[in-house]
Amino acid sequence: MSTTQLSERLHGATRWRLPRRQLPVLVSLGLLLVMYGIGVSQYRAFSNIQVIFNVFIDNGFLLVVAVGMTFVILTGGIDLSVGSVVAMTAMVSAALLRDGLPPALVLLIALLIGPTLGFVMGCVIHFFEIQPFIVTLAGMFFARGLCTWISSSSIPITDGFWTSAAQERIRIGDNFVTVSVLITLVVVAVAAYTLAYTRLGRNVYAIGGNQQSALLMGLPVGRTRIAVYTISGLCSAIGGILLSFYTLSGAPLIAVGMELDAIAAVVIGGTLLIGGAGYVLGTVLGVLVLGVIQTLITFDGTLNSWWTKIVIGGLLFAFIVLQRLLGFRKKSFSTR
Amino acid sequence: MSDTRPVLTMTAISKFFPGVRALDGVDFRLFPGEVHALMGENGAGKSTLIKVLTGVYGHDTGAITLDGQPVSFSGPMEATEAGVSTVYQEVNLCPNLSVAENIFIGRQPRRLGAVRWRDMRRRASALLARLNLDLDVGELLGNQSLAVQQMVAIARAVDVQARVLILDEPTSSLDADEVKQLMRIMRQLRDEGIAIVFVTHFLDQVYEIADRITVLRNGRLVGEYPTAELPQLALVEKMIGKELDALERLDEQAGRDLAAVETGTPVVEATDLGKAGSVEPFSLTIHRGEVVGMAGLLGSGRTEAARLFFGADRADRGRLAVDGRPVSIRGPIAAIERNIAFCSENRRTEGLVGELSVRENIILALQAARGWLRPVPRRRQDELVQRYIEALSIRPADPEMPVRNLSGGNQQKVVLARWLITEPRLLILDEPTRGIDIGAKAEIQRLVVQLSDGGMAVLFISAELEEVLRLSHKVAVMRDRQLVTELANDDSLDADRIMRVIAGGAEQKDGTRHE
Amino acid sequence: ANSDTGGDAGTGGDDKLVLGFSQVGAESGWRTANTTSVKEAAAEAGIELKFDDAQQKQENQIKAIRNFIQQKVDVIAFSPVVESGWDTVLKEAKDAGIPVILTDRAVDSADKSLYKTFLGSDFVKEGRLAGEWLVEETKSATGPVNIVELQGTTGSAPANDRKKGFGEAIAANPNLKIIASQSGDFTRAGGKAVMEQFLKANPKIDVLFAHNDDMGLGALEAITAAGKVPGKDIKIITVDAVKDGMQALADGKFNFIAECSPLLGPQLMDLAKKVHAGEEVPPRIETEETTFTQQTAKEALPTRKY
Amino acid sequence: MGSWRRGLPAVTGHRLFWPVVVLVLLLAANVVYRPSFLAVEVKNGHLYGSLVDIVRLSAPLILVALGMTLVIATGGIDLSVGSVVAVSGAMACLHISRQPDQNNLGGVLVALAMAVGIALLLGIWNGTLVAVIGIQPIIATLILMVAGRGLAQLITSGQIITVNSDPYRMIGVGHVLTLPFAIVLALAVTLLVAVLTRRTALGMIIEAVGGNSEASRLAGIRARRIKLLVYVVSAVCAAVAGFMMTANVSSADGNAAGLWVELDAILAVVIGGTSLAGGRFYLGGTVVGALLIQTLTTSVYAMNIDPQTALLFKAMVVIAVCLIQAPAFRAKFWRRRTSAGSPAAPAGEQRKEQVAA
Ligand SMILES: Nc1ncnc2c1ncn2[C@@H]1O[C@H](COP(=O)(O)OP(=O)(O)OP(=O)(O)O)[C@@H](O)[C@H]1O
Ligand SMILES: Nc1ncnc2c1ncn2[C@@H]1O[C@H](COP(=O)(O)OP(=O)(O)OP(=O)(O)O)[C@@H](O)[C@H]1O
Ligand SMILES: [Mg+2]
Ligand SMILES: [Mg+2]
Repeated sequence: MSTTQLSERLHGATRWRLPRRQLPVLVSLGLLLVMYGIGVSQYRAFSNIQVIFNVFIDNGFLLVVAVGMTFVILTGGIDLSVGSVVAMTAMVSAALLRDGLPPALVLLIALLIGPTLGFVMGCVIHFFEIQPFIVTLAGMFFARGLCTWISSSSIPITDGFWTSAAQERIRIGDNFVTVSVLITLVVVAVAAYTLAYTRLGRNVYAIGGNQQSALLMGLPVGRTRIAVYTISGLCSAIGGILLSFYTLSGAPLIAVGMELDAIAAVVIGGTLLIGGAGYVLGTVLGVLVLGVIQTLITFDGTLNSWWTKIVIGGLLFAFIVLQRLLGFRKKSFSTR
Repeated sequence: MSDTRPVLTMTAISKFFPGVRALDGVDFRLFPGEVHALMGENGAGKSTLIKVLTGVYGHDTGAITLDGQPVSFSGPMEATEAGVSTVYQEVNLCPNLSVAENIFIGRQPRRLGAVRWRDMRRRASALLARLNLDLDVGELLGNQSLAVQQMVAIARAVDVQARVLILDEPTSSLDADEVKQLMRIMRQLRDEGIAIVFVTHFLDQVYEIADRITVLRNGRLVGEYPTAELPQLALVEKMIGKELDALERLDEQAGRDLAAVETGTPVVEATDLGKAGSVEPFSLTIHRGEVVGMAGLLGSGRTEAARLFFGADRADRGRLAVDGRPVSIRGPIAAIERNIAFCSENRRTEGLVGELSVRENIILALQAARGWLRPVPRRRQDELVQRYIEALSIRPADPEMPVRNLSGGNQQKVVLARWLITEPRLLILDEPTRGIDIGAKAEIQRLVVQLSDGGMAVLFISAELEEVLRLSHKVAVMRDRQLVTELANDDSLDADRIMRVIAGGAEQKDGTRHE
Repeated sequence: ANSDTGGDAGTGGDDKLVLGFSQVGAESGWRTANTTSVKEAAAEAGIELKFDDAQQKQENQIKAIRNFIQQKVDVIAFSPVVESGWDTVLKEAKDAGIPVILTDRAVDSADKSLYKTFLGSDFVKEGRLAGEWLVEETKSATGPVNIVELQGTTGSAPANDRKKGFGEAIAANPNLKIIASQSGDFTRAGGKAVMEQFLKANPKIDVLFAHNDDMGLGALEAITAAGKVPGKDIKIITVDAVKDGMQALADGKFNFIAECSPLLGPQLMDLAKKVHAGEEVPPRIETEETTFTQQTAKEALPTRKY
Repeated sequence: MGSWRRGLPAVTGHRLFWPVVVLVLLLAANVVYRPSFLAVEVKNGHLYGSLVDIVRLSAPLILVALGMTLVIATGGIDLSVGSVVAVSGAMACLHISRQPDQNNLGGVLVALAMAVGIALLLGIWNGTLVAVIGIQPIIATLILMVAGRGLAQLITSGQIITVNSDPYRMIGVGHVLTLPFAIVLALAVTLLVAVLTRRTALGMIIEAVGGNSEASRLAGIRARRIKLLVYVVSAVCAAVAGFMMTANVSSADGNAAGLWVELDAILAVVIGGTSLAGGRFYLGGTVVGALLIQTLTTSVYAMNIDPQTALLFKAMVVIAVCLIQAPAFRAKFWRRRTSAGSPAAPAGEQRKEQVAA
């Protein structure tokens, strides 16, 4: 019936005033700090601030994509097309730049494609009532197909604007971040504000809570549902641009499987896949968790290829189970 | 009133669902400043008429005008914008949002596009205070009892500056006091010139507040009458379409024969059973053939106590004995194996599997008890299901209809049927008559009497004291999650006396246990 | 308790050279042999290896290189997943004064100073060798020779280059015609499924060119199931020369293999030591590779390591 | 009153009508491209032809999708099937390759038993995470999706393990009475699952759990146990599919075996009419869905569609199938006559009903 069990709430209300709704996020934060602590105690170079900055530099595009995914998942939907849209955006940018279009125009076109595809998928999902999983899966095939159709090998970007955006280092003391990190933070802030303080954002939560009810309450369900897929498309497009900054190229097979990373990040951040509960901040933490896991493994540098996978799986498992045990003791929840 | 022009008219509305003629040429009109009761049995088409009006469903024929202008809403959003504010039958809110947000979502107070949370919470508190409801509006709605949720839904609807307010069974989960508050608000709004459509199965409420009554039967219009010109009995007859003796039969049953209850080893005996944070330890015995009523205000913990018997929640203290033997009930399965059945008050989330058919829903508990390897033979399923469809007059009488397509009251009957076919020794009924029309209610009450006469033990929870009094051999009263007393239902017991106990009056001193 | 490796050798202090190596992944037996070779060679050469598996993702590889820089390894080596997009991180490495060696696949940076050298096979050459052998083999053919091609993963460098090299070489003989070309994703299952359809669509297939042994081995099964004799009815040319492929060649089921050796570990360690010592190294070093016919395969087979 | 279902045009209204139509269209397109496409001949006493290939190649997908159907019916999802395919295939091949006599039937059976045993463990692992610990299925199975690949490569040491075992090959390319053994096996498993779910009450119980888990718990169903069970079944189905896939090429490739099969399986399930939200499931639909997807893949090869456009092609077909299957779409474009028909939300419910019918 609800996201929280009856008896549990009673505990919460009468015993402690911990913000129960934010608890999963807090637990994620705690566990993240523990993981970071382990890294610092094991590897000397890990304590360097730049390591943290690098996590942001290296995962900025994933974070932006995951933020878009958060909107979709909050409504109870899912968007599998993000990875392909990221690749497609990077690919289109690279191809257009190669053809000599001015960077500003390229940026505009690249930023339009993703949301357009998202909008179309949202419309199909809403008007024809086809499950988001399938529609976005088709979108994923479509965008990936478009990538290889544009070029079957990677296209380097040599444009001045792109290279400077990619290589500009913004110094903070001895350390640095990139332009992408700033863009990422702006996206995160805008998204968090949208979800918390705009009607659109609140409607997103309402639809995730109960779509039927939201409709009967007179909320613009259709518009909102289409909007979240458009937003996700936009975020993927921004992510694609960031990725093209990051790699200074467009490659047809880049960002394969990124949708799973994004979903994982969102869920690790405490957002429920059935929708209706979660925060952008949680998603940030989720991405950081994935980033730190990867950094730990690289710093270790002794893992075999397959052990790498097993260890990633194991760390994910440990994290999720701990989060689960500490965070929310929900015996069961029914979706409707 | 009839000299003014109607604010709303619906003419010759028909609505077909696959295989069901939910509405067939129904006319309906609504005048400003009136409370108009929409009456009919379960499945008569009341909710459908409302949903057609607000554009949730399209209609197959007919026309709707609002203020003389033809309208056709594409959905509740447009209807709301046009000034038609609705509380639908099942509580339709978002459990994951706070109470305040549920009231204001879609029309939150904003500054520069930003939602002003504090302002919103303040206004929500004020609004609920008007309904005599004092709670933390920042809490999640899902944590509130059904009654509170219902009140929140009402608050949301009345706060909209509407010309037409539609309330579809708003009172089914409210207690007397809350109903009173609602009536007060309705009168106030009516006096402001708002037209109100009111659907309920409580005749008293209709006669208390409605100016005019429209009766539907089987999707057809029976007629429209000024309340004053339609005596109660005539109304009932119009609703069910025949002369009714069920009501009279009910009256005969008033007061149970206490001597008929067997003594000896109780079917179940709870000793200091309790759960931290949920129900204080209580003791209660139920004998063969005994109906124990449970009374108390909303949120007094009746449901929670009942859930402990069934293992739906696990008790963390106290003991439970079945037939004198101590048992540990770990979960519903353990309870079912000991022939305990529990009919939840919340049919939508805890009762039905909407996608499955009526037959499958009815057979579910029986099947679960037999284990998956021994399916109930199809012939026997059909027999059983047919029997209970008839016994409880579930309509439409199509066992293969997905249960979500049934009207609210009929869904309730399906849940009831599910437990009856398991032939339990203890049947726990939590608000079994909520949202059920008067004929069916009588039917269910008769059934309870009949079952207990046949030796079944029944724990009967209801917000309607008359009903509790009529059926129970003894009444357990709960207050603030404590069982405050048990009262034998002898001649001296009446609703007033129970009320006083509930309210925490003098009675509890001569009550035996606790406090 | 702070130690970068937890072991006996810290990064800074003593003279043990630390090599950060970022591998593409473990997507094929070839790749695994490559990894093993690097690891064994490092152990032998007394070099401390920081190994990272990028799981076929360029992003991961860039991250790994960043982390190597952060850990101040002495030399970085990596097999780029794709050609483009390395400038930024390579510049960071250069700024940090860490020399970079490319292995197996090249990058397309305009600025050649970003890396010291590229050690690896020449995929175009492999394709060309395969093509040249075919041209030689079909010199005497009068009618058209129908070729089907099993491509590697669409867009990957080996697939693109081998296709290119092969195409260039067979252009020498107008009788040689590629009648169908489809991606088999470098896997046996892919090779088999595609070949099955090739066989049904084309009654006369004379030659199969597969971009790696595995697809060729999968295609073998399809050819046999279709009632044809591999190596006779349909000539099979592949690239790689892994053990199973060599076995097929020795058994007469394949006709020709252009080797693509994964065993570049020792060469890499040599180079790492040299660049660390500041010695000049040639910008392009090809792996020692050869080609095999059925005859030479029989001789080489007993000593194949992978 | 249930006559409306019989009343509707029985054929076009059937859930499987449109998937079957698309399937036929795809085959027809192939025939246009190559008239001999449908030809089936007997070679060496075996049926031989593109159609046979399609059915044989779809056998593993059918198996995986069957397990997936049950998981999805409980409202879950299993992303780890591809990894389970790889692990079980690797395990079986590893054991067989170590036998002195690979053609020894006993040795092969032991290998299969070991691999199924591992799959059971993996299924229990998934089920425990979902049903006992309560982790969201997509994440719970994502863990094994990642780690399982590693496990498979660990088993094979990253190499491709080649086997030369006739009994094992039999699973993938063998024939029984001219029919490919894989087809027979898939058919048998399908029947087994169908009997297990539809001849007993298991199917209904699974649907109840998927439809409303709390309500079924209160009705006395051991919802957790059912959830655990479906993940185990899914893993075992995937294991058998793993045998087929590896036997097909007589080698186990820990990296490539079963890659992305989970997406195809989910697609097959959905095309077959089972809702991802859980509840009603349709095994027959799943089989048709799997055939459709395999036909799509084979068509790409058979029609020599450029790999660059293959994905676009797939996207188009998938969306086309789903669109014409969607009642909302048909209502909007084909059945204009009930224009006053229900808009948005309740239509969503109605859609489910129609699908359910
Ligand atoms: N979505 C639907 N699909 C099919 N049939 C439906 C649907 N909704 C309602 N019905 C049918 O329409 C008829 C009228 O139902 P409705 O909900 O309007 O009754 P009601 O008068 O509100 O009854 P109650 O007092 O029990 O709430 C019933 O027979 C019901 O089964
Ligand atoms: N003081 C209170 N403030 C807010 N909520 C309360 C309060 N007391 C009880 N509740 C809520 O009311 C519910 C009480 O539980 P329960 O359902 O057992 O009562 P009940 O007597 O059966 O009421 P109902 O008639 O609604 O079924 C719980 O959901 C609890 O969260
Ligand atoms: Mg109703
Ligand atoms: Mg209650």
